[in-house]
Amino acid sequence: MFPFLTVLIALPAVGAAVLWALPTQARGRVREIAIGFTAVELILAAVMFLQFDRDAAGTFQFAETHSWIPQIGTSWALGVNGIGLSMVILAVILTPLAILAGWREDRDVKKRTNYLALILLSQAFMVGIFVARDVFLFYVMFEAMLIPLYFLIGMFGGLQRRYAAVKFLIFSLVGGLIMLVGVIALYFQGPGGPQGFLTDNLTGIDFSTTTERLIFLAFFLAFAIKAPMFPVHTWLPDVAETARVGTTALLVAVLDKIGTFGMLTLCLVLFPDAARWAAPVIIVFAVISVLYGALLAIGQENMLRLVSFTSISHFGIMVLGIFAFQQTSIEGASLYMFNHGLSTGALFFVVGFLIARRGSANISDFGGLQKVVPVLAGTFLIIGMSALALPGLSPFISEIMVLVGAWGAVPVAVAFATVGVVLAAVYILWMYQRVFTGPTAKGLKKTRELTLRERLVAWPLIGLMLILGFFPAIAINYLREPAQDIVSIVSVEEAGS
Amino acid sequence: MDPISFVYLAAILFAIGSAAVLTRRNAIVAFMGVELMLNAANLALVSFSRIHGEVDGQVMAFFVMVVAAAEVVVGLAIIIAVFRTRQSISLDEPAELRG
Amino acid sequence: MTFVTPTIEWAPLIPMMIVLGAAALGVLLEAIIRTPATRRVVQFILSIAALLVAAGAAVLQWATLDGAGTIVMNGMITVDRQSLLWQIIILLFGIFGAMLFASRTSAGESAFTPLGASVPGSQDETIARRKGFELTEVFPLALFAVGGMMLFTSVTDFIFLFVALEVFSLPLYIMVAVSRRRRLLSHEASLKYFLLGAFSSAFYLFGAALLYGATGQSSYEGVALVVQQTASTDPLLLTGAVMVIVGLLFKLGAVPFHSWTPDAYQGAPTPVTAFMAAATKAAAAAALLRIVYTTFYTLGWELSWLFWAVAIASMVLGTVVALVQTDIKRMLAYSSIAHAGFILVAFGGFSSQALSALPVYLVTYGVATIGAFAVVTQVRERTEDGSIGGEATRLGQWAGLGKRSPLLAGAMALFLLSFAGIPLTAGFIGKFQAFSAAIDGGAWVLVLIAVLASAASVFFYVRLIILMFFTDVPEGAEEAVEVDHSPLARAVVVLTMILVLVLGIVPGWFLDAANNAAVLLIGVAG
Amino acid sequence: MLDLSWLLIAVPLASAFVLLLAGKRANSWGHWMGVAASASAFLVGLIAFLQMISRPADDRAINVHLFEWIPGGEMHLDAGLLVDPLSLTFVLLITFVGTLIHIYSVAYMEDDANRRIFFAYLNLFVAAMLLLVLADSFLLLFVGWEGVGLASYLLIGFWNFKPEYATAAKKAFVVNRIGDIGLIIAMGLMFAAFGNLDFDTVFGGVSGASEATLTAIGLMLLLAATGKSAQFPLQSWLGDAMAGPTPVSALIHAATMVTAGVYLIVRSAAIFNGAPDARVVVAAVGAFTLILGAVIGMAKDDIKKALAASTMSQIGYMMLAAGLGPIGYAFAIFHLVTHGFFKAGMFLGAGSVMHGMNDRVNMRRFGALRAAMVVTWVTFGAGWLAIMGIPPFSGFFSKDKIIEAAFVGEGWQPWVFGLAALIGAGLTAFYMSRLFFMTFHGKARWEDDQHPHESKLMMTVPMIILAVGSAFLGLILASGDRFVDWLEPVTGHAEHGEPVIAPMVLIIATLVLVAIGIFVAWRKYGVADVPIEAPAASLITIAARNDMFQDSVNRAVFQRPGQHLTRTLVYADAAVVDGAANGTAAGIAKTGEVTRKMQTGQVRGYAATMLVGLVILVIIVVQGGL
Repeated sequence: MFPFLTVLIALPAVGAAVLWALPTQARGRVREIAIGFTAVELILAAVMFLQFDRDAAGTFQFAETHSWIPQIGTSWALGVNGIGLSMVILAVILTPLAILAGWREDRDVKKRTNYLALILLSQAFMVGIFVARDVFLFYVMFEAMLIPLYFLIGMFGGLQRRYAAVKFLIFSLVGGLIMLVGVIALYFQGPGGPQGFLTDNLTGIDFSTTTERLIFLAFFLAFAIKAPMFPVHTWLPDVAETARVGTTALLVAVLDKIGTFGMLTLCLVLFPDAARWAAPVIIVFAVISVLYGALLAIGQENMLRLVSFTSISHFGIMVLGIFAFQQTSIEGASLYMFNHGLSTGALFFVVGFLIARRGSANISDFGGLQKVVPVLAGTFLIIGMSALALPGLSPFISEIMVLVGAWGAVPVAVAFATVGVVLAAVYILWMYQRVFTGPTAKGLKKTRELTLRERLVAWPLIGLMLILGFFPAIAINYLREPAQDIVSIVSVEEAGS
Repeated sequence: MDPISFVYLAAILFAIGSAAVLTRRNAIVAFMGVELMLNAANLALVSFSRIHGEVDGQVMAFFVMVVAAAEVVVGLAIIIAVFRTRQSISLDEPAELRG
Repeated sequence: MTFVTPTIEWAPLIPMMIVLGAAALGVLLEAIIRTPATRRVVQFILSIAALLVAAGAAVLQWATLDGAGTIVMNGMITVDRQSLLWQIIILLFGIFGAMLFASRTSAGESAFTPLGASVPGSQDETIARRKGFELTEVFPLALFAVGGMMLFTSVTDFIFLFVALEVFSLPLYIMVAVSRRRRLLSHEASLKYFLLGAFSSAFYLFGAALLYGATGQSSYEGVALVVQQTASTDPLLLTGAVMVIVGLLFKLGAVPFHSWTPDAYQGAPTPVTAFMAAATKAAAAAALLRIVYTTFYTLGWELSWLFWAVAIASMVLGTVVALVQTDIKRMLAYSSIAHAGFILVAFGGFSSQALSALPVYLVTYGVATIGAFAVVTQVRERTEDGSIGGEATRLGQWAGLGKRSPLLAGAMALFLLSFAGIPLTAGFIGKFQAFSAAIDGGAWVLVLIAVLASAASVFFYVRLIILMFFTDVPEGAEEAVEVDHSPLARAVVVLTMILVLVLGIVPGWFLDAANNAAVLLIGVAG
Repeated sequence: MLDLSWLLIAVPLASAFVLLLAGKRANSWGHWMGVAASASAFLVGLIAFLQMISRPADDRAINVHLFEWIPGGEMHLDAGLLVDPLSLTFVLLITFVGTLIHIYSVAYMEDDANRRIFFAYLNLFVAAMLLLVLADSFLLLFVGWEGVGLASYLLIGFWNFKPEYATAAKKAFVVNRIGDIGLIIAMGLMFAAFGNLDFDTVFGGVSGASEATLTAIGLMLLLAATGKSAQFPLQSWLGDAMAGPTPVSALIHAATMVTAGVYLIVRSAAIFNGAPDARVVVAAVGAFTLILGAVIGMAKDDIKKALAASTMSQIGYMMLAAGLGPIGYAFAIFHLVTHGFFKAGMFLGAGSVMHGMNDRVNMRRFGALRAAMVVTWVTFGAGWLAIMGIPPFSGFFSKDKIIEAAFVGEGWQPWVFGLAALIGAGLTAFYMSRLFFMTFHGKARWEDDQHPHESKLMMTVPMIILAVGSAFLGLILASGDRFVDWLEPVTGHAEHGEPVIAPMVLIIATLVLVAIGIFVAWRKYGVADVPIEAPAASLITIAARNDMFQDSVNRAVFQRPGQHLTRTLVYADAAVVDGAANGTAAGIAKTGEVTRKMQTGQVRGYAATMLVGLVILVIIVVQGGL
């Protein structure tokens, strides 16, 4: 069978190499080449999506297992179930859009080449993480991905980019390295041997209680930082504020999903007892994240920071859904992972369009744009509405599935989390009001309307959100069975306890 | 005399040697402190050899002496090189490498 | 009392004999060949040839090793896969080292003073420089050091280990002193290194004497047997053991025996630093490994205190002080102290996995270290008359290096990432193995501290990357720094880069070798 | 046609999409397309209605399956419509009144450059509102619920270049969202208790649920309803919502959307039947709000705000009725329908007045408009009589039934609820008469530049139709209990309870109170001079003018503390949370600086370190631990 997954990982990496290998004078068309690679990637992923057997969405399909470093028990083991598939699709959709959104960012060809190559490289790792079926491989991708991202943040962006890049790296590494301890310890708990890191071989291990909890915490911390959850979230607003919008969009929309993805597919599956043990505390933090993120979003003056805080709030909802251990809430959370990607990606892009026009991300520098650029305003409003989970747009179904689904397990937490729904309306509409309504601000009378390129970035995402908003079944059919499997693992009480 | 006394003596010599290294500013004297420590070890080896009733320890002492001699050569060379440049063999003076 | 002449099995010693023989020959050649230029070429070829042949011989021995290995001279030396692997590793570092020693800047300057005996700044020095003198003695000295280190990894007798220790230390003391530039610092470094080295040798020797006194034995095996039989722990024995280990920890550069490291690393000629940093640590780790796992294994509980304390202290101190360094060589020195801590983490659990983990760790660390210092040799200040000057080791001078030389900056970034233990670089595999060994032994708390230190250490590695890539060359300083193109140093950079990547991505073959080497011919563990 | 009832939603929705995407080229025909979409929806609804009444009474609930919606493992929900008498009643009300208002708007919005967008939003609203009432599950209902909220937001803020209008729009949305918490939690409760969210499952499972659960669900639904229907304590947005163009106020903030809360409660009758405690709260909220709205209405000088207060008060009646349980459900809906006509008619009248008065709304500057705007005066008058419950106008039939039902029961409840309803009727008569007289009678108090004139035909015709409805609809529907019987399959059979006071006495009492109200208003505003500036007044009037200080209360209780909290958190996030991370980093660096000083460069110091280290290690090891 065609090794879809290996090719999906390799193709962007090759693309990056091609870009860097181009001689300087041949770099006039790097953007086209980069888009070309992502387009082929998108097509490949689409073909794979069509070939994916929906009725067996719970199993890992397109599986490949090659020996990699058998000495330490790791294999090049890939495969996707419905959840992984949705994440891969998200990654391949957003990457070309991110490139398109930043089309005019660089005048310097060398800089442009670096940027695009790094984006492609991160795409390779992103895909890799979501399809890894080997804990070691997952970890390697998880950490290696930091490097292109570090450079993306540190080399391109605003004044504080170096600080932000280091902060991002250190936060991620603290989590990642602690997870490494867990990864190693996990191996020794498992059957070992040349395939000792295969997730299959690590599922259902009979741990001692303490061991399981410690390893769980090691994994969870890394994912919580990545997600990011309160109180380890502070890197995100700083990064969002300073990094390029394309970078941030990919970071928040796709890469941060690794956090929730890892919780879902590793924490719950590998350490079900510990997950149950920790769930009450985690849910408290999830709810704090929901409210804290939303309140801070309201208090932000900078649109990029604002959007990043909204994500913290939304990630809280996902985590709540995951750790409620309900079929519906987990379906909702995994659906939310996808939808939030579309929504937040689009939100960052459109904020980027605004910044490109004003040269500032400060809300107070805007005002009354709706009269001048109604199409941009409308686009922004729709995307904003998706962030507050308005019905008809895809995030709604996922949010409601989490909240309604989790009620049976954790009613009090859900009750608090729903307050986030109100706050979401406040921060989105407050931003919209200050940017788009009222009298038109000075210097904005001649603001350019949304260009064709920008429409090509934003509207496909809106289209997807509408389609999935009205017909979420398209996605849910892929997530139901994986969720069922996870629930069946995590809800089995340990014998005798 | 009980041979163990020589071991105590060796320990005392070792202590004196290290005290010399710590307290003396003169590079040569400090270096002599090191040599004293090595010889304390030699004394210990020989004493233990005696205690155990075999000659192995004494043979070892010979090895150590040879090595110590080689060390003296290198050490003095370095100290002389420093002296020729600085006209001083104070250990405290060259302290530009720090922090 | 009869004296039995020992029968010596020469065959297993061949690699060492080749290196030490070539060293002796090199000394002879110093006397015979008069022209400095020719001498340099001949010495270089001789060294490389000797090292390569020795490496070949070692590999051949590895391949044809009969059983577990050979005990030479009644247990004075043990040649088994473990020692052969270490020998090969040290030879590899030696080859890289020799290449760096021979490398010259585009202005034709080597890293060493033309005349070691000349007083810095004196007339003699100027004349020597003008006449094109070359300090080619460094090649035989390096060969002696390599030979001594090889011996160090194979010796299984406490007294003989002292001899090997001095054989490789004494040449290093001298090599540290012969820098071409900043000779005062070089002298100072050498003096400190020597005095402290001798001081620690004395610790070691006295410890060995105490061990002999406590057990009546001087071979590892002999001491081990007594240690195993002694039910109660004898203070004399323990004191001896600690002193012996401290002697080795000094060479490893672990806290609190680390003080020489930053000074010696900074003052020494950079090629020497490169060689010393990689090879000394490897040799020390090898010897420590063998001693701990043959002799003191049963003292695991008592000694674990020592290893934990020293490991934590090294990681923490190395990391926090490296954070505030402004000189690259010094920063790397403190980083090496932290790495000494990571090395000791592998001992933390007294797991037999350390036997395979440490060679991996030391190779990955050593290769990146040599590579990093090789990069340092090529980033130069420009003198006022426009020619290439000394190395630009102040961090600020590296700003914008990514624009000046993407290759060097990229290589440096790779080495730094490897130090930091980022996956897909060799350093990650090394750390993974070392931490695995510790966790296997149950020392996960130690590993937790280690990973936190690792994370903190990223601060300073990354700071250099920021300077190289994210910072523009300061206004007006465009001309102050020059990237040198010396083919040999470049070759070292490229080779080490390739090795870092290969060991990071497909390390299987080397892990196999390390696993094969994880058996000690004599020993309690493994 | 019943199977095609999805067209009801699809047609206006499609029209809205087309209008939004078509851009300026739709300027010439966009409004007509909007009207056509609404009208065709009405047509579909009418045909469906005709088909429905041809069916036997016990077979009047048709489920229309649309598509697989949420195929989750546990939450398995399909999108479907429930066409039954209740939803059809709403369909007809929404599409009929909606279409009239669409037509009215063609003329009303003639001068607005963005008229097509206005129609897009109106269509969007119609689609969402129809979805709300036709949904066959709480979740789909919620979709419509939010959809009308969005449309309301967009329409209130239609002229959002005025900052206060933009604020009003946001306020409406946010306050509604607070109510949404209730609906979300209610759904959570239902899902946990019944396993799904469709009406069949939920209502079918009611008998197995504990009363506590049902009460909780009921209260949460009430919370949702208070938000959408501007009931206490979430009433504050409605007055501000008058910022929207007047047709919007007529359609959304009088006739349809604001009554969605009542719909929700009546629709959930099965739940409230099992939760009497929750019902009492519903009734109490309704009773309180009806008085509150009336009091506010008495003090308002802004014609639209006065009408808005009146809407609040009237919905209070409906809520009260719904809270009475089976005896009240049908009357709640009845009043809702008649109110939809007369209030929409009055709003359109107000719009007509504003049109003639250059968009001024201050009634103190009106007066004697009767002559200039005869049609408006007459149609408005019909509405005025209807709302006061003057027989035989429609309000009489609907409201009187509620007052009567409110007096049914035992203990304190009939007295409290009944008296509230009764007094409310008197107050209503006063404030509506005040409004009517201030606007159309008395002396002209116009500003100099005013030239009041009657509006165009396109505006007056809808007003006339609504006026006719206001006049006769009640009579038609009430005769033979036609309407109550029609709703019976949904609301259940309304047991006729005996009020604690004889019905006849109640009718007379009501009419007397109404007459007093009219009389007082006539004396004060019809005969006497109305001061142009609002005179100093009693505390209660000042409070009423300021909406009972609801905004101040909200500001003091929620907004200010919220802002403080936000500001504190922003600060704390930087100083404490992030500060912890940065502080750790700084601490490590500081440690480095300090530790670095230990590397003195003095070789003797190094040697001392080594020796001390050795000694310590020896002690540790020999001691066997620290």
